Parts: sequence; structure tokens; C-alpha cells
Amino acid sequence: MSIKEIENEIIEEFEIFGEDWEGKYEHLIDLGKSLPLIKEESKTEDKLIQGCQSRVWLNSEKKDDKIFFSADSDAIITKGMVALMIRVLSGQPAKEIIDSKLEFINKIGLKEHLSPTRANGLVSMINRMKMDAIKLI
Amino acid sequence: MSIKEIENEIIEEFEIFGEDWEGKYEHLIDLGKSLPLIKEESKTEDKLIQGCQSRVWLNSEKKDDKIFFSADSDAIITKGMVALMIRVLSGQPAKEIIDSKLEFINKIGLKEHLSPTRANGLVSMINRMKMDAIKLI
Amino acid sequence: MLVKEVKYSPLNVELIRKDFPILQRLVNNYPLIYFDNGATTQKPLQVIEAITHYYTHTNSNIHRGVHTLSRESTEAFELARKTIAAHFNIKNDQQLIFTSGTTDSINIIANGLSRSILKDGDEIILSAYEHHSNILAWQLWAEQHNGKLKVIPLKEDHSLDYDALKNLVTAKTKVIAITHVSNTLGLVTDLEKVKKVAEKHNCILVVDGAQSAPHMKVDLEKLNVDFFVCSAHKIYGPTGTGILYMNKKWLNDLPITKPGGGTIKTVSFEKTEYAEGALRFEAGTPNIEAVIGFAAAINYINRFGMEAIHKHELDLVNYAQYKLSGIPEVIVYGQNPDKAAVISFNVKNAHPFDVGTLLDKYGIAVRTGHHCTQPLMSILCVPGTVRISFALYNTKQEIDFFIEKLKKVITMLM
Amino acid sequence: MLVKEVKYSPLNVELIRKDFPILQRLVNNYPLIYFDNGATTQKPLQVIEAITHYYTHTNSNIHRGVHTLSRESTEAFELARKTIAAHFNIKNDQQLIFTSGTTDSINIIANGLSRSILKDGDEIILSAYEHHSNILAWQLWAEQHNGKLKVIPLKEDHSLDYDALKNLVTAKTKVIAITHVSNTLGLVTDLEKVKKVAEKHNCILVVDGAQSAPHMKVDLEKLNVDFFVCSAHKIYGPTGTGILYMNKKWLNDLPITKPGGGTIKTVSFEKTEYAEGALRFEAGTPNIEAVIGFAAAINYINRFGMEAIHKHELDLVNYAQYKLSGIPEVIVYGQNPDKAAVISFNVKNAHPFDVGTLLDKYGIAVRTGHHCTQPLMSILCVPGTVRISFALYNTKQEIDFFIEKLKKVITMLM
Ligand SMILES: Cc1ncc(COP(=O)(O)O)c(C=O)c1O
Ligand SMILES: Cc1ncc(COP(=O)(O)O)c(C=O)c1O
Repeated sequence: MSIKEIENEIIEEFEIFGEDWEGKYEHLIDLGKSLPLIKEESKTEDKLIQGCQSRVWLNSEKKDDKIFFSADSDAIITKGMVALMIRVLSGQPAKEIIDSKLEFINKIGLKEHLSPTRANGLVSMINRMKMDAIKLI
Repeated sequence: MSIKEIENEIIEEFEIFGEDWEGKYEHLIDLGKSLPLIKEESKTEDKLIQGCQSRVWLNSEKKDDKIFFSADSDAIITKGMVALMIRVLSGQPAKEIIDSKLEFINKIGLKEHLSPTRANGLVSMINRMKMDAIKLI
Repeated sequence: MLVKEVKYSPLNVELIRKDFPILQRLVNNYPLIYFDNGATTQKPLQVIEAITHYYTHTNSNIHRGVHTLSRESTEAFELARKTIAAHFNIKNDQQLIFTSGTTDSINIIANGLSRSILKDGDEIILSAYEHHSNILAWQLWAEQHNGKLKVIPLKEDHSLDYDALKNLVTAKTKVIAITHVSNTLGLVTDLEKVKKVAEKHNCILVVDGAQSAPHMKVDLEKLNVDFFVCSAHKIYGPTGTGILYMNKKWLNDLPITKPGGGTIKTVSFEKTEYAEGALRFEAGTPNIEAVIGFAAAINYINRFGMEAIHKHELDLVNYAQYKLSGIPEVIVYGQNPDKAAVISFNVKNAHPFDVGTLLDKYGIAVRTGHHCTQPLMSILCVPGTVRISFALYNTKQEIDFFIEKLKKVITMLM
Repeated sequence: MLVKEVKYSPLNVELIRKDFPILQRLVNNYPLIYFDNGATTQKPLQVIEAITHYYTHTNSNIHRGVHTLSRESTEAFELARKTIAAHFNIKNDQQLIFTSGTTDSINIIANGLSRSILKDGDEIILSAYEHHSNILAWQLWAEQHNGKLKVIPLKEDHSLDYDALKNLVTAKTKVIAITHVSNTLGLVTDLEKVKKVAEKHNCILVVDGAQSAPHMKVDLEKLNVDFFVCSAHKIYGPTGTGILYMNKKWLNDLPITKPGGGTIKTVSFEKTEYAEGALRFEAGTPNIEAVIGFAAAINYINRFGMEAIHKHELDLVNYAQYKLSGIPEVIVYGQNPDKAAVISFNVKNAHPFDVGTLLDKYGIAVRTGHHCTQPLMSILCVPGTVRISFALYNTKQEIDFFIEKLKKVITMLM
């Protein structure tokens, strides 16, 4: 699936909750819990993206012409957001990743989490994903 | 004449001007011009009271049981005020000087000149006059 | 887990809340519950109006001016100094210096001492509680002068180990710089104990009152320490100003390290003579507006009195701690009875960031993270805590709502 | 005596005056004529409302917060940084640091340089114009490090002697710290000439823009100096904040001398890692309210544009100088055509204090005294001057009234 297609899938998935933000966040937390996104031993200093409060680890690899990400965070809501980002971007061609706008975040009503003043490392994570994609091309 | 009496004399003198502040200030300036209150050679560092902008020199002497002041300033309005103060306090007994309230300043409508935040040295001058009176007793 | 018993002194909180327009606000469709007062308090109308009035009637630069606005501004500014000095029972208002806040004040002290008293290899004692602002200035000095920072450790109950303090002092200890109330744990330092040590060993005592001044009566005449500092914005006043109180003996002895317009008597390129009193340290155009707003804040709280505010807030702390103790997943830090209006806690197995994020969804503003006390976080072995801190406008009903939602958040996160 | 010819660019001053509530005020029963803008400007409603709005809707401490108010405050603060950076054409807004004002900014620069570049015995060049705030910090360093202050002298017409500057520079000259516009004389420094010298001899160029930023377009990208500083309160903004712009190369190189909460990445008692970018230098809770108010001021003046303001003010200067030249008792200082909105003069045989005191009686606010430039007063051989300085809300009618009353004052004093 293309980035756009996955984004649409996620938007639909979240539409069920409508105005029920509690449901939305429970879903996000479930996404966060569902998978250890990165191996413990890979959580090295160079993979760390230091937010002000919660931290994110990102690992990027190239396989065939595609970039694969795995990641983790110590905060579960951040981790849920990370899971969404991975689902959208991992396994995509570098160019698509670099050009992606990730508008689904806005559309599913979680925009505030991408505020650059937010105390997590999500914005830096997206930047790192794109930078890694550029480097790995 | 006692301090109180001279104060009353000055109040009467200024009453003529009523609301005519220009007349009042012209009178004050005339008072300032009328006399060199202190000899040039007496304007030494120890006699100087440094206001933020205009300066006052004060000389205090004791004769019989009374304290005599002479003073000067480089600004003419300050000098007029100084002339009034001298007229009221010079030649009076130390105790009277120390206890004086100088309420005439308020009554003739020149109170603002005794604001401690005013950029001249008048408030410091009055303090110095009283201190000198204490010392000279 | 109960804080010192106090009688409930009834502030009319319902009326008080009307003075704080921001409390009418909705956040995420819930009425705002503002429990982040340790970071900064909200401002009453009286303060906002003081600022507005200043700018619409009086605004002018102060000191030296001959014109009416300048005189009025100067008088308002100096009246503010008197008002605030009286509040802290500072006898000579020249001992009250306006800075841009606690951090600025501490830097002025540290820089001044580093140019006079402090010699290479000297030692400074801090507590394990300190806010970064009361660590970094001293650390910077220590790095450059081979100095040493020593730290008063915590006891089991997270209170300071005053016995250990006695063993930390040596002949080289020149300064004890200590917070009056821990901004993270709310615990109150026993300043009398610290003072005894300081006096015995002739140490300079610097008190960071950023978190005590908002919550309790601080009598600086009685306290009689060398330096005391705090910020207006944590006491219902505007941002950008705070105080630096210094004991009389320091007024002409602390070297000037931040000079500028206002601090001088005479200047030439060859030699400058500095002013006397507070002006000596107030470099540049002061934050006139904020100082006047700060005085309005002080007048406002003195309508009720610090004792009444203190009692009200302690009552809230007691109530909240009691309620929190009923939630098994919650760990409260700093379980010592001598406490000001601050509580730090965590939810087991949950990151404070998650707890704070979800509480915000219910309109509840709490602070999460290290609270600028990273060394304390290391000691507690946590990445951060959730902190709730109260002010005179908070209520038990707000705490009830918070507890209800906290429970909900915990089920969401588990 | 005529300032550079400019076309009158019509600001709608009548409408603009409505934005400044204080201009409705009576002083001594006369409508206020505010000619003390060099000391501080009045504030438009837009600025007052930005402050009020902040305190009634958003107030919260910034950075690190997870709750809504904190996020909104942080966004407003960082938007203010972007707004102000754009105004000064600063490409990377991290080069724009908020301080408590010009004086604070200069102290941060001087302290930082004294811990890096400046070595014992080095030399610093200032101009004869400098405000005390741009003398004292350097003098303090010089006294402690056997340094030397050298002064660019004035020419006959009171403009700076740039040829002399060339002869002042030696291999030991590390810094040239110079005012952009003289606060006393209004004369504009030819920064291009100074830059050439600075570049040739590899000197750090520090520009005190306290009096240029309010009156002319300042393009810091183009100016490309090492440091540029100014105060918000002189540009229609609140007291208690100002900017410190630094060239990119300094952002990570200028040592931190004023640390505190906010400036760090990680802290332990053993070692601290400082943050990157502007935060590095913004110690403690910033003056959030004032920074937001400052941005409102910048948005306000940009409705008209600095060019239009500059033209309007120059027109007033020309007009006032022309009128003053018709009064034989008046001496105007700084008779060079390249001038900003400031005029200094004296009445022969009268003390400036007397002139200012009497003008105030007619509701006219002028500044008198040494204007924090005592060395310049010594050079001019006067105890002080009377200074009138204009802003976008001043009018020719005000100047007419001022001239009429000045004549009256002169007859009173003679
Ligand atoms: C040229 C100049 N430099 C520095 C300053 C000091 O500015 P502030 O008092 O806002 O720190 C002023 C203001 O008086 C000034 O005119
Ligand atoms: C104990 C303590 N010290 C210092 C500070 C720093 O105060 P400010 O940021 O107002 O300079 C704070 C505020 O966070 C504090 O709580």
C-alpha cells in the first residue's frame, strides 16, 4: 500500500470514534502496547531522540529500494503515535518518505502531539526518519 | 520671627498669585536670582549636595544659639526654592530647625519640588540642614 | 501521610475565583482546573488592571526625570518597593532589589560572591532538592575555580538530612545555598537548623524562596539570612521580575557584576563611581510595569493574609494526599508532614508524560517531568513525576474531579 | 541645520493617536505632549490588549509543559520570536535571544567574551557617544583584566571621527562596541565604515541598537554584525524585555555566564550539558507577557512600516530644528544631517533642569540631564541638555506649541 492509502486506512479506523476522544486514546494506547517496536539491545545512544520528557528510539534500515523503520518510546501515548508513524512510513520508498506530509495526524485529531513545543520527541523523530531516508538512498 | 511666622509670611506672599502658576514661578526665579547665597570659594566638595541633575551647596554656621545657613544651586528654580528654605530656617535655634515641617512648600503649591524622586538635591538639602543643626548644637 | 494538622481558615474561594478571569476558561471542553501553580500562578484582575492603568495613565521611564509622568512613575515604582518590602518585613527598603526573577537574582549573588568572598578551591553546600537555577550558577563558578559543590542528602522520608549537613561543612565552606521549599516535593526546609550550622561556621546563607514566598508568611527581618530571592510570577504577579533581598551588610559589599544606566553616580571612561542602595544593582530600565503589578499582587494577597492562604492550601494538600492514598497505583514522594502546597506523585508502570497528557484532556493542568530538578529525579530513580501544586483559588471540588479522572486515566493506561 | 531631505510620507497620525490612550491625558491642565520617547515610548492599545489577553486566556509557564495552557503559551512565545526575528530579518530565529533589555544583553555579551576571546591587556573601542550601559560592562572587565578602553572622538560637527578610529585599532583590539544612534544627539553611526575597520582587524562588532531599532528599518541579515541589542520598551513594547541578536557563529561559542532553568539539556551535580540555540541563553522563566506584548508592538508598527515611521519622524526633526534655529538663545548639539528622531539643545545661561521643569508645567514632557552619557556631557562641556525625541504619534502642531512655550520659558528664565 502507498503512504496515502495507509493514511486513509488509519483515518477510517479512527473515524469510528467520532467525538469520543477517550475511545481514540484507548485505541492509541493499545497500538502502543501491542508491539515492542525495537529490540532492547538496539536502544543505543545513537538511536535515541531526546524529547524534553519522553524519549524515542529510532532504527532505520534499507532493504531493496525501501526504508524500514522500527522504533520505541518510554511513554505509551508517544509509543502509540510512533506505531502509527511506522505503519505509514516503514517499507516505503525513500522519496515517498521524504515527501510525505503525514496529514492523517491532523485528520484523526491528534495534531497537538506534533506541536514542536510538545514535550515529546515526535517532531524530531519525523525529521530523523526523513534524514535517515535521505542518507540511505 | 519664628519659623512658623516666616512660613505664614511666605504663604501670604504667594497667595497673591492664586492659580497663576506662571507668576508664582517668575517670583521664585526672581528670588533665586536676587542673591548669591554662598561665596564661590565656599563651594567646596564637602558643601556639595549632589542631586541627580541640579546641585546644591550648603554652608552651616552657629552664632550665639542659632544656626545660620547660606546655600546656592546651579539651577535657578532650585535656587529659588533654596532661597525660601534659607529664609525660613536660617537664624533659627537648632531645635526649631530640627522639628520644622516646612509645610509652606505644600501650601504655596510647590510640593512636587520636594518629591524625593525629583532630580534636584532639595530633599537631601533639608536633611543636611537638619543634620548640621544636630551636629552644631 | 497527613500533613501537620491545621484548622480550616475559610477563605471565600468562590468570590476569590471571580477575580481570576482565566478560571472561567474551558480547556478541551472542560472547565480549567489549574494545578500548575508551582510553575506560575494565575493573575487576579487587580494585577491586570494595575498594568493597564500604568500604561494608559502613567507610563514613563523612571528616575532622573523632571516631567510629571516620570515623577508619577518613579513614585509608583518606589511605592511598590515599599509595599513589597513591608510584606516581607524588610526594614530598609534599599535592601530590596528588583531583578528579572529568581534565576537572575541567584546569578547576581553568585557572580558577586565569586568576585569577593569565594576563592579557588572553596566549597559550596547545596541540597539534593535544588532547582537547576540554584545549582548552575554555583557549578559554573566551581568549574572555573576548582571549587566543590557538596550536597545535603535526603533521608528515607525524602526530608533533608540535617545531621549530614554538619559533616559536610569544612573550613573551606563559604556558602550554603538552599531552597526554602522544594518545588518538586513541597517539603519545607528547616532554615533554623541550617542557620545554626551557617552561623557556627561563618557561611553565607542564600535562600531560594521561589516556592515559599507564594505559600507562607516570610519575615525577612526575623529570618535574618544573607540573601533571599523569589519571583513575582509565582506570587500572582507578572512575569519578568523578582526580588533579591540582601542583608544590610551586603548592600555596599557585594561587588557589582551587572552594571548599566541607573547603577551609577558618575561615569567617565577612566573611572566610575557607583550609586548606593538598591539602585546599585538595578541596571538598565527596570521592569517598571511588572514591579507595579507585583505590588498589586502583594496588596491583593494581603487582603486575605498569608496565614489564611497557607491554611487553605495546607488543607488542600491534606485532602489531596488523603485521596491519593486511596489509589493503590499511586506513589507520593516526599512523605514528610512539613509541606507547602505541592505534591509530586507517579502512577506505577506509567510514564508521567502519559498521565499528564490524559489529565489535560479533562481540562486538568498538571506539570510533569523533572521540574528542573534532575539531580533529585536521579535520587528518586524516576524519569519524572506528576506534580500538582495549589494556590488560593483552588478547591476541594477540583481535587475530587481530579481524583475521579486520575482513576479513569489509570484504567486507560493499565 | 537641515536633516537629509525626505518626502513626507503621510502616516494617519490622527488615527494613530487614538491607539494610544495615554495621549488623552492632561498634565498640569494641558494636553500631554510626550517628547520623551528616547527614554521610553508609549504603548498602543494593541500591546495593552495582548498583555490582558495573555493573562485572561493563556497564562502559563512555557516549555516542557504537557497541558494545553502551557502549549498555547509556548506557541505564543515562539510565534513572538518568529515575528520579531522576521521584523529584523534574522533568518534563523534561534539567533534571537530574549533578555531583560539592552543593558542585560550587553552584560551577557561582555561576560561571555570575557570568558573566551578577551585576554588580559586587550583593548576595546567605544565611541564618545556611548550610553553608560555600553561603557560600564566593558569598563568592569577592563579594570579586572588590565584592559584598555579606547574612545572614538567627535569631530567639530559632533559626528564620529572615523579616521581617528583607524588609528585607534591595534593588534590587541578585540571588540568594537558602538551605538547605532546616539541617544543624546540622535546622530546615526556609519556602521559600514566601522564594519570595514572591524573586518580588516578581525574585531568583534557589538552594536547598541537601543535608539536605532525604534526609528529605522534594521536588517540584521544585511548588517551582518556580531551582536545587535535593543529594548522592547523603546519600540512601543512592554518594559522588562529586549533582544540579543548574535551572529550564527556565536550561538554555540559564546560561553554561558547566566545559567538557569531552561538553559540546559541535562544536569547533575557533577556535570551539566547545556541546550542548543536561543534557550541556552534564556535562563529562568522568561518575561513571557512582555515578549508577547513586544510582538504585538512589532505587528503594530509594521502596519505602517519602518520607512513611513522613519520619514514621519525625520520630518518632525527637520521641522523642530528649523523652528529652534529661529530662537537665538538656543544651541542645538549634533548638527550633522544624518539624524534619527532625537534633538538635544540648551538655552544659553539656563540650566536644562529649569527648562524641563517649566516645560512640564505646560504639559510638555522632555528629558533633561546627562541622558546616561556623562562622558559625552564632559566633551560638550555642559552639565546636561534638554532632549526632545519623537515617535510615530507626534505632530507638527505639538512642535508649534512646544516652540511657543519654550520661548515663554526663556523669557521667564532670562
Ligand atoms: C543608546 C542606548 N543604549 C542603552 C540603553 C539602555 O537601555 P535599557 O535601559 O532598556 O537597558 C539606552 C536607553 O536608555 C540607550 O538609549
Ligand atoms: C525552587 C525554585 N527555584 C528557582 C526557580 C526559578 O524561578 P524563575 O524561573 O522565576 O527564575 C523556581 C521556579 O521554577 C523554583 O521553583
